[in-house]
Amino acid sequence: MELYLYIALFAPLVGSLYSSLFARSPKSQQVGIIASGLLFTSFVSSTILLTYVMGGHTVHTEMMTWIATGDLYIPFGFVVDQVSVVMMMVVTIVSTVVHVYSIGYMDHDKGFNRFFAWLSAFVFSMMVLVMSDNFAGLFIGWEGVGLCSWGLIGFWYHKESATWAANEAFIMNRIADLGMLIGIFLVYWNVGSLQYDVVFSEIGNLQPVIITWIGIFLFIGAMGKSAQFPLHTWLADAMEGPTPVSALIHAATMVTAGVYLVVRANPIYDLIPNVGIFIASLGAFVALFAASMALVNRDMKRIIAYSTLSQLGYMFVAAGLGAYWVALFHLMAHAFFKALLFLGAGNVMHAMHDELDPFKMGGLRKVMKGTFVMMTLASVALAGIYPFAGFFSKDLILEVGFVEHHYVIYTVLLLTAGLTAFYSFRLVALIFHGEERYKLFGIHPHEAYKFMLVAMSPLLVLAIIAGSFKMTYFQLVMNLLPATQYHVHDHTTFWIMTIGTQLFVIAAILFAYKKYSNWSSVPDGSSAMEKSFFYKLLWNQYYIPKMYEEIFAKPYAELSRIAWKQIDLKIVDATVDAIANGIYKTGENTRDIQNGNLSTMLRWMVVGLVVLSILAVAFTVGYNVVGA
Amino acid sequence: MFEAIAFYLFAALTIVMFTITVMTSQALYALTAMAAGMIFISAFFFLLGADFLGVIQIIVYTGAVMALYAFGMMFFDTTRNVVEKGTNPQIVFVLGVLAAVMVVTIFVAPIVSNNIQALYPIQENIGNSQAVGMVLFTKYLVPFELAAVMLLVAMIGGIVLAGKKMDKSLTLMKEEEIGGLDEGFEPEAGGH
Amino acid sequence: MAITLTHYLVLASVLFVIGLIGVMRRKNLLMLFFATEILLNATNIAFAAISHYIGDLSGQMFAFFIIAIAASEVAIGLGLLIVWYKRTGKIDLDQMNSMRG
Amino acid sequence: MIDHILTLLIFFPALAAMLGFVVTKDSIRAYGIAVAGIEFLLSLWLWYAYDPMVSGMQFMEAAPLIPAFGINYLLGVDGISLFIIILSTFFTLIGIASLTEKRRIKDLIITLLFLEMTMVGVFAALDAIVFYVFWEFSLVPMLYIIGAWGGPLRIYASVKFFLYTFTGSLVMLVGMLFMAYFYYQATGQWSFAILEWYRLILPENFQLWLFVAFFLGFAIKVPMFPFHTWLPYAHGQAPTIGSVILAAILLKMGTYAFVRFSLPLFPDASVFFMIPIAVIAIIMIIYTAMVAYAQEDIKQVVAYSSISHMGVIILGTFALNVEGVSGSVFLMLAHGVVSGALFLLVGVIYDRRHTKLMSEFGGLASVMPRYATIFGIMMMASVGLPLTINFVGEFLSLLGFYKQSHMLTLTAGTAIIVGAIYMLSAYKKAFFGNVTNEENKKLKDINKTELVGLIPLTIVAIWLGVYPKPILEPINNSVESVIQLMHDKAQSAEAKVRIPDLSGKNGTNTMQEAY
Repeated sequence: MELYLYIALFAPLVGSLYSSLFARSPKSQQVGIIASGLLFTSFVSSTILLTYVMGGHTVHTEMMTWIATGDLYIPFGFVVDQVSVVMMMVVTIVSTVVHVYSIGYMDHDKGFNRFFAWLSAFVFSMMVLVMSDNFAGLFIGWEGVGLCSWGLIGFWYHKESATWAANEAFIMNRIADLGMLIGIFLVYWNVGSLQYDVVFSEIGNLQPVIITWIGIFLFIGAMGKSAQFPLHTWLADAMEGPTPVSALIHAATMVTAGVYLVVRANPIYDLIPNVGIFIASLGAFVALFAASMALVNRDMKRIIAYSTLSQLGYMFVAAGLGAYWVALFHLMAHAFFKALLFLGAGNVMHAMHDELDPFKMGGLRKVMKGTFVMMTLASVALAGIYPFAGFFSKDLILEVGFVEHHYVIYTVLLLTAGLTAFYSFRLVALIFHGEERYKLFGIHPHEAYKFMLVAMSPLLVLAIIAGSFKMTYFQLVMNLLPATQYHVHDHTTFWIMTIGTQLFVIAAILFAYKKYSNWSSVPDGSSAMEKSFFYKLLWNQYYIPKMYEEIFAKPYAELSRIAWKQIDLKIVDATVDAIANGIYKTGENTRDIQNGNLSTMLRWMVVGLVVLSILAVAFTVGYNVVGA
Repeated sequence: MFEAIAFYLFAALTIVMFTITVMTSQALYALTAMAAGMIFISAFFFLLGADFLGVIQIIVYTGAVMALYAFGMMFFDTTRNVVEKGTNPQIVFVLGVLAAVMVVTIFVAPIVSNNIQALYPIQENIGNSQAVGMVLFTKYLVPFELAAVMLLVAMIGGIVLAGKKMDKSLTLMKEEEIGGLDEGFEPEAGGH
Repeated sequence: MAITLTHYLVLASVLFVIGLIGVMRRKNLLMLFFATEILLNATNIAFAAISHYIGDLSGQMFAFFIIAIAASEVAIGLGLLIVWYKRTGKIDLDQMNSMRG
Repeated sequence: MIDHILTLLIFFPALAAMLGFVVTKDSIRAYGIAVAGIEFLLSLWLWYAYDPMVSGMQFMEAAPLIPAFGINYLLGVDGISLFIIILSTFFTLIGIASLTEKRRIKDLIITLLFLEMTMVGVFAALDAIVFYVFWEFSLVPMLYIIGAWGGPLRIYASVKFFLYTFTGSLVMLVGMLFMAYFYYQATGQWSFAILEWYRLILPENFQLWLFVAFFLGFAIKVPMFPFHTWLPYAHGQAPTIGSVILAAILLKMGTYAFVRFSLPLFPDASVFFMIPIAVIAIIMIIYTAMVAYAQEDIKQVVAYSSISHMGVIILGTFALNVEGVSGSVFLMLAHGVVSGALFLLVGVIYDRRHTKLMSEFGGLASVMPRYATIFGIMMMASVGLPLTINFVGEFLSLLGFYKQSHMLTLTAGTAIIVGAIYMLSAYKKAFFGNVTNEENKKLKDINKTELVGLIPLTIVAIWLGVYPKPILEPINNSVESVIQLMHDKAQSAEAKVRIPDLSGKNGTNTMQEAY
């Protein structure tokens, strides 16, 4: 089995290295095909591992030593257990689909080969992240995906906004990574090891306050990767990258790494329910917060990005409340339909020549049938309509909130579910229904390549049926995660809740359709709604990016300039130069003593004599006083 | 009592003589006063039991050194008043007194604390000259020889420096000729 | 009223001060030499006195060497003085400024 | 021959440099490469013959110089110095091989070979006087390199460099002399042998004073804030090769000396000064990172980033535990590789455009993709991405210091943030965006000569990031013995607690065995 483990892990790396060999050459189709093929190999190996793990086994292997010094021992160790195998499946499935899709999507791009090098490298990092058997290995993957995300967001490096967004993402993630790093340090100095099995078996022996700190710092790391408030701004900006990147990294896999971390570290978080509550509350807040921003946005990809953010909030609610398997399940289901949504959006973008404003589209249903169906179904899944995947995972989170008696969280999540349905279908309605507003801009949309649609179809299927795996999945992960069933015991309440939620969501969908399916004009900022305070607030993302710019970025730049021009050059360096100049000046001035006039010299000699005598007296007297 | 009288007498005389040496504007007065002062100083040496040193003081200083100065002065115009340009006498005085006080303190302080021990104690049964000779030719032999060599060097140096062109009489020569005596050097001033 | 070491030392320092005043006052090189002789003699008295009161001959030894040095100094100094006088016709200190830095 | 390999390593380049005077100008380059290559192979042989399991000094050589004062020609290497020696020979080779300088190349190569002698000498010396002599000698070739091949302000920069570092090392010399005097008082014999000094247990107040004396010499060399201002000038004016050697090797002398002298000689003082020095290190890290962010000249960015990274090294050194000190020693190597490579890279663009201002560039990624790739890898290494060489060192240094202070490490950890900020923004300014400057449109991508230097560095940067064990293991063994020595010598209760006791561990050599 270890062979499959290594194949699953290193096939993407091989693909990446192979592609990077051609990074300089003009586009060649085979690069994409080989990279995709290798990804598929990885997927197949993961599937084999899945069946193996379902048999009740786990694979744990240690490739070689990485860092060993003092008491610290960090190997390149990999583990395939019930949790990581689920992640591996998600990652390999989505990335295989995205790879194949990208062959079509990046067809006309100069950096075709380079794109695959980055993309496969990302998959490799993600695999390291999920398969590692220790925190340091996790951190490798953690930073690795950050790097690839940087490279892919800034893939079109000639675009100022893209490179800016890439840097923003990297730096924001770095802030969180610091928290993660501190968490790792805490674990090491208190447990003496970074191996999951050792840490989790000994974590109970620590003082509660230390466990709390560990939990907090690790979660700070998770907040950055999963773009939780207040480190969320990078995710929306990250949409500057090519759309397959958004689908793979910023929807399905990388951003869920934070959730994975919390799920993986469940023995730690089990011991600190207070932190769990905080996580859940933050998650609920982010769910609503992000959904509200998605309501008014006019950038197709950003809307989906906010939706991702919102769903990540859901996952954190589940994880924070101790329902780790629910979080992981929603992670999986979300990966499928969100990736599908993004890839659909990619098709639309292609068709619309990179136009992103859904108000400038409309009526695309006729030209892009396949995409239309897929995006609609993905949105339905996202909204959580029975029997799509979202229903099983998302409603379960609502139930978790209810069962755990966190009614505020429950209410917030319920409200958010409505908002989600609304903005998802606002998008669908604006893009595919109504008048063909794009004609005003002289665009002639066309459907994407057939094989791209075919490539997307596995995601479609999974988005529809993923819910039916629920019990199998539960059986699988209960080996590793707390196997709590979240059932509303009272049947009446259960049915009221379920049906009520469904009705609420459907009402939201219908409202969205009603409002937007016959939209005819492109808003120009003149309508009353667009002038209202709330609209502006949401439109400007609560002014948070602006605030960050004003509070952090600009002062930092200004402070840096001051540090250089004022402090470094004018104080530190000037002091040094002043000392040097002082010595030099002393020389210049005392030159006059050497004016060659002997009687002046004699006089100085007398002065010297007197000074020396005074010194001698002082020392002698001092010596006698002290000595006596 | 005798010692005290002698000390105060000679002290007063020495101070007066040296003050004249320093203050007078006549070179001859200065020379004479100093020679007298030297002799008075030798009296202190006798008082202190350093007979040999006293004799040396008279012979070497008053005999040799003063004679040398006297010869030296023949070269210069000694009849003329020595004109000193104004320096601030107050500063001079204050500095000098200060220095003196310091020196006194330096010398007295260790004695007060009784830190000094005799390395070569004066033996009571032998005379000063003998004792001096014993120490000088045993412990201080090398410095003594060095001093001898130094004196020799000084002597030769003095002769060479002063004795150059002794065959020419500077007093009888004209100023231009004096100026031309040193080849390679430009005389800076045209005499007096 | 016995004469103590302090008496001698005070005398020596008074003489030394006189010498110092001379050193600072004099511009005529020859007179300056006289002043230095006074300095040396003042020290000699101090040495001899200490030697006597402590009962150690080393002080006298130093006095001897000082006398020897004084003699040498006069010999060389006068020699130089004469050479200088031959060259410039003056022995004024203020005009010896060829060592100006 | 293996018995005298260190002597050979030190004096072979110097002799070869002497011979270099008779080599013709056309063949001097090949000659230089050959000499540096042989030297590098010799140092590899040293590594091969080095027994990683022994933590003490190996290949010791001794010859009396001034026996009356206990000054001897003592050489030896342990895990701490071995790799810095190899780094020195490696960088000299790379520097000469990828030399693009045209002016007076013969003089330059001879100077470089002399410099190599002094560098190896510093790291191999086990006698304080020999160490000091090489330490000071190393200034001269560098002074010459900056002063003769530098930019317009070169005289100012080189004099500043020389006087500044020289002043510091004079204070250090006083410390050394006092140390030897103290040894004399304690044992009745003079000795400047470092290993014999190790055996001394100094009273705490002496330790404090001596520590400060040594500290000044080392801190200026490192350079620690606020003694760092000579470095930007030196880097700004030095030719590429000068900057490379300066950043890669010469700065390491300071941090190496901390590990070699300050820690084992003054364990109590090290503990006493740990927090103040950590604060200085943190100021170095954050403050210089900010200054780096404000720079307009890409070389200055790299120069200030050097200072920032040196702060992490200092922090690791004063973690006073095996993790931190091993990490800092490893980071010395890592930073050598990475900053050396970055300076080489800056040199590449300077050769083409004769400017280092970032505003002159922009969009280079599309004109010089290969260059941009290597620069990107090195930048990421500098930022401390896992699986690159820097990460191992930074991680261990911070990890080690975390044991001593949580808050300070948290603050110092911002290094990974601020480091990313200035590096990424510099990279963005120079490489991303559209090509706006006409002159940049026809720039040639990196050529073979330049690749000769950069490819090995890139390989090393990644190889040691993935598999640091061959280097980390000998370092670890030697550091363990240093830490144990410190623990055994420590007197104050705080020091006993702060410096871990390793004697219970298997395979750890105690003080007597090690030295």
